[in-house]
Amino acid sequence: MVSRIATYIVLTFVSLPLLAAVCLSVTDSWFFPSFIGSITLEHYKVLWSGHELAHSTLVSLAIASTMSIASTFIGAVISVALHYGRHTTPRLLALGYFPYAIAPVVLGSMLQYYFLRLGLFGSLSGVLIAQSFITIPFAVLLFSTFWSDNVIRLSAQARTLGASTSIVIKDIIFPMSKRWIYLCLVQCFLISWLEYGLTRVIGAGEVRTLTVSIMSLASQASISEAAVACCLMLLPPSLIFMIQYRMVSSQAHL
Amino acid sequence: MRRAIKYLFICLCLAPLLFGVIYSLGYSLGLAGLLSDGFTWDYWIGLINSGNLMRSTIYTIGLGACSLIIAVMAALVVSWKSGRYGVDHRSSISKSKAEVLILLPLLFAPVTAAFCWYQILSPGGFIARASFHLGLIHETSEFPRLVNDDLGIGIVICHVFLILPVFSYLFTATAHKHRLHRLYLQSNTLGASSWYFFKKVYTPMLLQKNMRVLWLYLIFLLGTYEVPLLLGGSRSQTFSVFIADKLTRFNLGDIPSGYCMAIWYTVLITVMTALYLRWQKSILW
Amino acid sequence: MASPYIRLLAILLLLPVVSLSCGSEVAQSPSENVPADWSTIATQAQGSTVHMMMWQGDRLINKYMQDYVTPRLSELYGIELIVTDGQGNQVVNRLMAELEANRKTSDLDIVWINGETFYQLRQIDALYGPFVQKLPHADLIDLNNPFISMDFQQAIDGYECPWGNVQMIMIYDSLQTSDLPQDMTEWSRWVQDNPGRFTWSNDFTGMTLLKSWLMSLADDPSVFYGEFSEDLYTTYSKQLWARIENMRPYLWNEGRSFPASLAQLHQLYVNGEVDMTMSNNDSEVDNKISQGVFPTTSRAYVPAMGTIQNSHYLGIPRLSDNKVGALQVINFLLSPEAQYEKSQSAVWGDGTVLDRDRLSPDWQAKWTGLAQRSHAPPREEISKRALQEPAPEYMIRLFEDFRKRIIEQ
Amino acid sequence: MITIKDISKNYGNTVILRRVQLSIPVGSCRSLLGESGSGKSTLLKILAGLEKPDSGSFIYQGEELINKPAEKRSVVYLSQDPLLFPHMTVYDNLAYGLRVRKMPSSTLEEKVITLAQQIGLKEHLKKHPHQLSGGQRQRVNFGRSVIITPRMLLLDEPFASLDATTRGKMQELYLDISRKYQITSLFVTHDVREALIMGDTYGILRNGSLSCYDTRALFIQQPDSGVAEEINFWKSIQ
Repeated sequence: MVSRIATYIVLTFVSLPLLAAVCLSVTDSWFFPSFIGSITLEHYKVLWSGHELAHSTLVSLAIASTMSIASTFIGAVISVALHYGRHTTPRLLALGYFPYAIAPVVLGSMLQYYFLRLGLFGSLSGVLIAQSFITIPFAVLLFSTFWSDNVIRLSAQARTLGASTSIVIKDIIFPMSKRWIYLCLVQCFLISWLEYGLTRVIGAGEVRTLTVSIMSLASQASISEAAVACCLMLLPPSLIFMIQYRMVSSQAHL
Repeated sequence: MRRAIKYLFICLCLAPLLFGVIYSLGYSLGLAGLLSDGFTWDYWIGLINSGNLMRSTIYTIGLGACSLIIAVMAALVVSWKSGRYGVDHRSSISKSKAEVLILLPLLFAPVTAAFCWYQILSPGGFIARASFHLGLIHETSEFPRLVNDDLGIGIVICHVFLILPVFSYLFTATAHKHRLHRLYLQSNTLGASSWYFFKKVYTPMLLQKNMRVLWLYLIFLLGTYEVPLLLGGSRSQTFSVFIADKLTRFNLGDIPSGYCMAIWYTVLITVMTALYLRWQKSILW
Repeated sequence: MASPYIRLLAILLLLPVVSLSCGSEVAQSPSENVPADWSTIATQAQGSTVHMMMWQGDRLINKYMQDYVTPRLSELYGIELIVTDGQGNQVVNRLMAELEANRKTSDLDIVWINGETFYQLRQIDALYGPFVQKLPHADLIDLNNPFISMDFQQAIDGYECPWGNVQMIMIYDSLQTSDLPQDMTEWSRWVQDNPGRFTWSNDFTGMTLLKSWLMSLADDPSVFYGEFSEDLYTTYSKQLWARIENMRPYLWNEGRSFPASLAQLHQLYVNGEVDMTMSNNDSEVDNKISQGVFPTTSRAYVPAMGTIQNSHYLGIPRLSDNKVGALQVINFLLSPEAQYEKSQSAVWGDGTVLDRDRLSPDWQAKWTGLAQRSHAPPREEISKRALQEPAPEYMIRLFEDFRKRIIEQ
Repeated sequence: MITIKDISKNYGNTVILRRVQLSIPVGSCRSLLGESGSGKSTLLKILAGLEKPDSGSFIYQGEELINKPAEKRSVVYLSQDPLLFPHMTVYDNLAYGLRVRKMPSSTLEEKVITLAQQIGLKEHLKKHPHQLSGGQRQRVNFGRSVIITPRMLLLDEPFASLDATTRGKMQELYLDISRKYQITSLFVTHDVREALIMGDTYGILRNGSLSCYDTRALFIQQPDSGVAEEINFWKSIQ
């Protein structure tokens, strides 16, 4: 009985914010003490009429997709260079933790000067470069878990059978690392999608991703619009999560 | 080619940090910046004397540690429940649904979570409204302050929300990997109660196995920005809020002290990360 | 193996130092050769792109820019206006960083500024000017009005162009509150009678209230006009802090914290946590009601002690490389057409800076027929209780001391 | 003739291989007896081109191979656990070396099927490695190496992980096939009996130094070959 109650408390705790976001996104005139104001879909409708939030969503999607693909590709290239045919020193990989550990907003503030000098401040390319400081080391770290002893020996085996490096990468490394590539694509997408600090500082308000919009809407007390933005933010991760869940459970049935 | 890529990786990891620290150091010592008049320690001395350095450090670490401890305790209970120790395996609440639900916070960006919790916890928020309708309070001022308070209760709640699923999953997986179920049965046959096992075996074992991950999360928590920005009080500021605030305040003379704090924070994080890596090394290398 | 790493590390360490030392040369501003006559300016501005940074914290203001100004500019002059978000302090931060980075040109062509932002941008010499007299529509500006020609006691000197004029108001719910405090003494009493029902935001607006209080403590508020006086500040701020200290236990959350922004204060008001909110824009109450944010019973008033009336302005960064475009845009924003549109309370409700007597009869007639706002007293009435903005140092000092003496205690 | 001269390898101060010399007539097999840690795996990796020696040469029919990359040597390394490509079928695994060499698919198919028949895996061509038994996997591994008729085959205790019966069968199969395909090989094992069964000539690797014995008699006489102990054991239980 106690355990059931505890479980329900935890489950309520984790689902409250979702409920709040959904409720607020369909409410108008949310004055105390009414629990839910008048229900309306008005805040969603404006999305179709070229509202700023629709723009933000597209910007966020574009940045996150670019980051996801580019970081995975660059991370994979670096990973191959570091690991292919040899065992890399973990010391080198350890460097990858540093940009990841520091708060993005602080990193952005400290780098603002250089971005300005290079003319990248307040531009999309600046934001992409800034985010890659986090996503590329992350991708390299993630791919480093792929290079098991078995993979290294299998590629050596293929080489002695006559396969050149490029063929080994195409025939052995690539097919075997598909799961890592998928994971890396997803994770880099999410890192970029959820990122606020660097984008705010380096984007200088000119690159308005969804997170930046939520923050500014929240500080303007435009509650309903911020809630709509929150719901939009939740969509892609939910989709990814559902696909992953499907995949895992369908594998379990095999 | 390979060597070039290797150096590229090193640059990518170190250059942003080094460049940032050098510029900040220049600024904080009066060597860079439009209003600088040459070398001075004044900004550092000022920051230390104002007590802001100590205050921010204690406040940030305190908040991080509190969030971590509460999240860990909750996650231990959750993983214990989902492991069904001492409970019939065909137990009531559908296992998969509950376990999927607990992962829900993973979908949230910190800024989303902070916004939602603000709307839930503020004196005009959902809980306050519910309390009003239940007759627990009669006006908003009777509702306890949970957001923008000096203790950072709202921040801690939001942090716990964000990291709870990670730890729950981690603990469940570790328990599974180390077959704690078997140990549990073993300990049962030796006459230990479930509680005793939870206290003396389960908790210490999981904590010990995951100490490094906890440390890493503490590092991350010291750098959160969006959550304290939206939910924090006006009296104490975490590192990142303090830095961002000083750098964009109207008083241009405040900028160097923001950079001082940025350096102090970076050094702290670098040392903590280095410790983490050394720790990892002693186990793995 | 170790030596190449060390070499690399040395390069990494040296590069930023080198780039820092390069930054110490004097920044050259781009061609100052803005043509003297307006027709050349207008021709050159045709078809260019203008970047404007402004506070985008209000839905109606954004709408005005997006749905009215931008299309009109492209229609009339083929100018593409790109508006980006940034408050006053961010504008200063941005332009300062550009100067520090020794940039040849700025990313911004127009900035929306006032008060201490203007003061600081002048301090770091980030503004282009004087330019106001170049604008054809400058003739229409009511420069005799000290509330327009002086920005925080600092003459604008043509370095920023007036855009709109507003006065601070207090907002309350007419259903809840009837006895409205008129000066600081009444306020102290009112707060004691209504414990926990009042606070102000720790930002520009909140400080403007403190400033109004500070000035009302003197018998004649006009002693605060003119340059900053340390003695004056010390004398009256001491009284101010003492009074606030007495008030503190009766403030919202017992004065232990203050909302960080006006938006948060608005939300406290909407949630019924406090009885009053405030705004630097006297049309805010009508705006917010029409957006469904404030309850329809909300009203605005100006206390008898007076509140600060001020103007907000448009400036051109010294490093802007499209000054002609910026001039054309600013000239348009000053036009009777754009000013009229902006002053309708359903659009923005921003007070005009134009002198109505100088307008053409058509425009005068149109302006007279302008629908009055319904929830705030008319502008003519409240401007009788208007105080001028004191020098920017007062604001900066109030900010600092408020943090030190009240928040951190 | 394959001639290996003066191959040395050090890791820091640790000597792994000390001036290793050896020769194998084409088409024959030299067994190499070596305990783990004797440097045998390093030697094989150097010959396969997966590691660089500090010095030495590796000459095949007068051609120096030591500086060639692994994929150009046609020297195949066969390890203890069959390293089959997990994402490919048995057929694709067997065909791999031929595909890399861009052999036309008709000849390729014929070759693969013939070989599959010879190693008894014709029925399993469509399976994936995880569906096979340990012995079957090792047969695929072996077939995959033989099919490209390499210049030399390097076997690193290939049967060590198999049970005794399978092991015997595999030894027979190997002898059979290697004769058919005229394979030159270096067979490393720590089992004396296997060394005797598989090899035409012999050698013992001790702490990085190699001694070669070109006849069975010379090999048996060596006190540390372990042959004497083996004989004594069988005698003692009679």
